[in-house]
Amino acid sequence: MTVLYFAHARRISTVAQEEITVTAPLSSAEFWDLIIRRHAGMAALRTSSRLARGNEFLPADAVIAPSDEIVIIPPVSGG
Amino acid sequence: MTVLYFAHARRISTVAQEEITVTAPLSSAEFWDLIIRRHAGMAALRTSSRLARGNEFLPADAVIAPSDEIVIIPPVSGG
Amino acid sequence: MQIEIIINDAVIIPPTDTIDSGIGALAEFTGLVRGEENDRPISALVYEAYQPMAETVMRRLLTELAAAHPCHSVRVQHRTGIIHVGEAAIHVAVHAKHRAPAFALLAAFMDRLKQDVPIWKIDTLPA
Amino acid sequence: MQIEIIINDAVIIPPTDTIDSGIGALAEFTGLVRGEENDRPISALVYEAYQPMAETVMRRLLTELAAAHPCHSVRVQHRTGIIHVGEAAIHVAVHAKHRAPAFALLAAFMDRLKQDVPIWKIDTLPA
Repeated sequence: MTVLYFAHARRISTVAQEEITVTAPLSSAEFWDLIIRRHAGMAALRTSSRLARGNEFLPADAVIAPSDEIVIIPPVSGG
Repeated sequence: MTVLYFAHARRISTVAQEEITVTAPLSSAEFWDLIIRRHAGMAALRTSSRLARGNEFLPADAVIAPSDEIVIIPPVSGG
Repeated sequence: MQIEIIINDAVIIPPTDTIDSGIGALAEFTGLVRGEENDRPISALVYEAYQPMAETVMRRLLTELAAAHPCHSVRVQHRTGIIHVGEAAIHVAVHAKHRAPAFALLAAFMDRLKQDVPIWKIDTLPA
Repeated sequence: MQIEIIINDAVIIPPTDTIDSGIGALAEFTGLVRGEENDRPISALVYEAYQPMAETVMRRLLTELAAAHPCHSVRVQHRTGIIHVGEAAIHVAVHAKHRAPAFALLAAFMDRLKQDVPIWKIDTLPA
């Protein structure tokens, strides 16, 4: 699984992108648990951020495959 | 009294401006009666047009003095 | 609120404004002459304004609207005379701190302009 | 509806569009960097975009909004990187037959942009 970090998420993770080996599909909740184990500061973004895959936001009940590229989208502030 | 005609009103009256001698104050209704006596075609604009004086629309109960400059404002269509 | 109103026969060329550091939003509207009027093809519209009253009424409308929608400045340019298809008859630029009052003032002004400001389409030139 | 989306570090210079004879209305919004952020003076904002997704989401939003507010074309230019006070972060131009759908689409797009499009102010540079 590839994880992309933008904006505040990247500031916390200190990486723009990382590979994480997972052996089974994950729920969103399991994904966040995993990310927070690696980067404790990401807990602060868990409720406010959304996840995306293939340029689309993930629905809450999405299943994340071990081969997916998942993007963490902190609250946006463009325009 | 000076009367100014714009747009469709000028097309009907065929003058941009004319002096009309009146000897006493007029109500709006009396003003229109007078204008329609001079330019029968102005009857078509009576209900749709407004009158103005000093760059302001005249209220319905305004009294028009013999020395006033009155502007006939057909329905506008700017922008 | 600063108000600038220009009504004349000149081609409308909106100037490049110097942007005050408090301005976060610029909302603009350009009204363009379309190639048909009442479903018939045309090459131009002819506009006429009763200039002093048009300016007075616009200024009062804008001042009234600014009470509800505080903005920093508004510039209205309305062209008169022959305006060909594709050319601008009006350009309105509203500068404000935030976008909501800029949009609200701009939209409300255009509605009121078309009810109350003595400017007329007096003729069409055929295509 | 034609949609053009440009997201990059370049200074925003809206092009002069050729006006189709069916277009009667051009509504535009420019978002400018103000001299303060959270009540503190700044000299610039720094924007970051997740470019492919930002473009995908904008395109879908605009297509959705066009169903309710039919317009002829929309062009969105969003700048990223360091943007100094008084410079444009975004410019949106909407061409339509009439002004009402142009205003409605423009205002709704700006609201949705600020909720759903992955673009961020990631930093401020002090004054």
